[in-house]
Amino acid sequence: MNDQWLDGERLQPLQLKFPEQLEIAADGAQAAVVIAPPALPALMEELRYGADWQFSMLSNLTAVDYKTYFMVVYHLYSPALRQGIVVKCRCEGENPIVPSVTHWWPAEFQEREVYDLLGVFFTGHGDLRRILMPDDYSGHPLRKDFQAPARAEKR
Amino acid sequence: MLHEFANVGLLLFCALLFPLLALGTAFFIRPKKPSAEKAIPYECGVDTVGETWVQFRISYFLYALVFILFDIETVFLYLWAIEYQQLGLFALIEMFVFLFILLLGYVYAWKKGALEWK
Amino acid sequence: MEVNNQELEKNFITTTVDKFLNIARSNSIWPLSCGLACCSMEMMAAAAARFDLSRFGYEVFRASPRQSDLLIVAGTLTWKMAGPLKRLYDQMPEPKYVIAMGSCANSGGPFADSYSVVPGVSEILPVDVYIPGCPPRPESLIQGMLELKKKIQNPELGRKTSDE
Amino acid sequence: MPKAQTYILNMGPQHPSTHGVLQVVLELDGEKIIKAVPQMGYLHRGIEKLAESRTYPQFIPYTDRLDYVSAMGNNLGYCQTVEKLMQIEVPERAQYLRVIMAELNRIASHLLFMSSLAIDLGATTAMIYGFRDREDILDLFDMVSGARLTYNYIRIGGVMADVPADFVPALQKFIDKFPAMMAEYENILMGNEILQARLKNIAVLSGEQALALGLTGPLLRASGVDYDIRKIEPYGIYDRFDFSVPLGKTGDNFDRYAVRMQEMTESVRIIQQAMEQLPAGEVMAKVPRMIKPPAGDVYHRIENSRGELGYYIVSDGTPKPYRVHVRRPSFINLQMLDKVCRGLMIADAVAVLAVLDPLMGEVDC
Repeated sequence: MNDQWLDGERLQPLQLKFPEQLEIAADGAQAAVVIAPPALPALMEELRYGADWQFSMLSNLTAVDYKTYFMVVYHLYSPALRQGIVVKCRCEGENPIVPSVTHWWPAEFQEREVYDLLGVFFTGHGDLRRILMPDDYSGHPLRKDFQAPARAEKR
Repeated sequence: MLHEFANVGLLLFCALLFPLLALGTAFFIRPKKPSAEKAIPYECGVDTVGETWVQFRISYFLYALVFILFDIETVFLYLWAIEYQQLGLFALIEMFVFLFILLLGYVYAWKKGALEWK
Repeated sequence: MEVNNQELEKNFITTTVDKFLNIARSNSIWPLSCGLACCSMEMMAAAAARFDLSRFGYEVFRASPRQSDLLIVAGTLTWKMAGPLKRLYDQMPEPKYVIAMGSCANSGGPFADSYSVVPGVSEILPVDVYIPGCPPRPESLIQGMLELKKKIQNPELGRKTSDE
Repeated sequence: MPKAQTYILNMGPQHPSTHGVLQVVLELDGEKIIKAVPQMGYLHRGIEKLAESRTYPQFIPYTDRLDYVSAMGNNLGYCQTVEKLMQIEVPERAQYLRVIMAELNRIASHLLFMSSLAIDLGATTAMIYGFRDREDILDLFDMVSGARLTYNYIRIGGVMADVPADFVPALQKFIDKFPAMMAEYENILMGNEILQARLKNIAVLSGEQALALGLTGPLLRASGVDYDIRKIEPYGIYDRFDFSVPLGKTGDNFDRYAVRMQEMTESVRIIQQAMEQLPAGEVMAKVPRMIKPPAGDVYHRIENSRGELGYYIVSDGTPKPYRVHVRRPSFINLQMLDKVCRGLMIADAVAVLAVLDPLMGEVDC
């Protein structure tokens, strides 16, 4: 079955367009484009409206806590060209800040969920607050160093 | 003549007796345990937000008015329906005139838009 | 004329008012429609055509706690929903009963070690009947309701849930 | 004349028409809705956190409890993601059984959708009909996996066990009965003027608006956008079956209902073809006893009954996944609720919720 998710060499044009900020990680089962937060909006603009990309749908947006850094992962899909791409945004440190992509795709709820469960702050989101946990909840459950509060406090 | 009204009085008494009997026995039998949480207004399990005594729209009131109008009309029809056999042709025509007048009222309300919800 | 007790015994039932009321209550329990998770699907299936709760008089699912006397906790209870559920229980008029349906309500079930799940409804509500299963089949929900019926008819069977 | 004030009403966690524990905070001006903000999380069990302390096969029962009305679809999505990670080749017979089970579950899910829509709009008879026919499908699943709702039938590398001998005849009997069933629903619901009056031309969304709200699945196809992952990015063996994807014309509530009903007929066509081509052979690939995928991450998605269901698994080579994220269609489809309900009346908001068909296990994950 032809894999519609772009692999290493089909991502080369992006490497040429963003030479130093962008690197291609093609080792795992799915190749991905890794970028730093500041350069994210430019890349997203290109992927959204670029002629040979046309990624008009954001399929999935999530984040992974790799203990020393966070990786915010975007899976974009283009029904027109039937191709998909994995964009990873690597941000260091304790509370990462990533530009929001709600300008290009409808990602309000997914970004609010990532903020709620992992504590990744999305600038320019407009209504970033907790979506699943109670509003007065402290801590972000999906972080690796998360300690579930003692039962008494939970009541 | 007086005993005619006795029947109405008896009917009224029985009509009152049934609800009082039902609610009365329930009042005596059921366990009474009032508590603060039980008195809080029920809103799907969460607190009410904002004040609940607000000026709501006039259309609720208009809708109720139009309903009551035609509800009373039916009450009159009941009385007429009971004595339908004994009353002559005159009552029949009389009732249709009554219905026609109310039909005019209905068309007027409809045209004025009292039935659409604004 | 000498009265034959046997004959009388056969034709009359002597009972106390409470026993009579309990029989009436136990045959017409109105559950509160408060389904939380997968167990609510089986609760609806029990109320629908094939397993038909109305054979026992329990099919009237009321939407408001004011008119219901049984709270079926059907699904996983999270800490966020614990407050509203406790309030729903408090707002139900006496006599009220609680059925914990499914292993999530009994003890947290597969999510017992989660950070946001109440490990068992008995943490916040006095529970009358526990129904095992994940989700329990409609037949076991009906059996649970019949257990509750037995419990209502002879209250000395179960421990005192509330100081009636 | 003092201006009528708006007030805030909680269509709260415990409400007959919110399909579970969803809270919609309505700001109302009389009957008109000004704002409808959904509040979620009342059923958030933290399944993604639990995944990190379960091995790969142990997590399959948790996927049953995400969208607990189409559990086969969840199993399928998760297992295919792990197979993609470990490059496992699933035997033919298992592929066909998976398609049959997934499509049967889609029909059961749509039947439940129709029943809850009917009872939300007051047609209790249609609900009883819907549940009665759904029970036949649950009997088939009971015969195959022993459970009615949480099957745990599709496993990594194939399926749990082969179907019993009398499964195919029972399935054929259900398929033969299906057209009469659909005609009955046509008669009760589709042709019912009250239902049409309640659903037609309400909450209209054009194709672009639907895409701009992130909708997928029947909600997107009701607005005329031809996007079905079984066709666009065929997974498993879906490219071997010929079926059409029903699209809506006006994108109103009635189309969202009609599209799902036509999808049921398409699913029956798929099951029919899959049953004819069902090969013999074993049903489970050679899978190592302890499943340890190579380090790396993969995203795979399928077309579940409520939309695009995706699994993103990050593995670090140990038997337990490092991170599992589930892209849940109902969660993202709820973005439509606020925008669509503005200006409608409360009764229409109930119809929108019924047609949006959020499933709280999937929304709150």
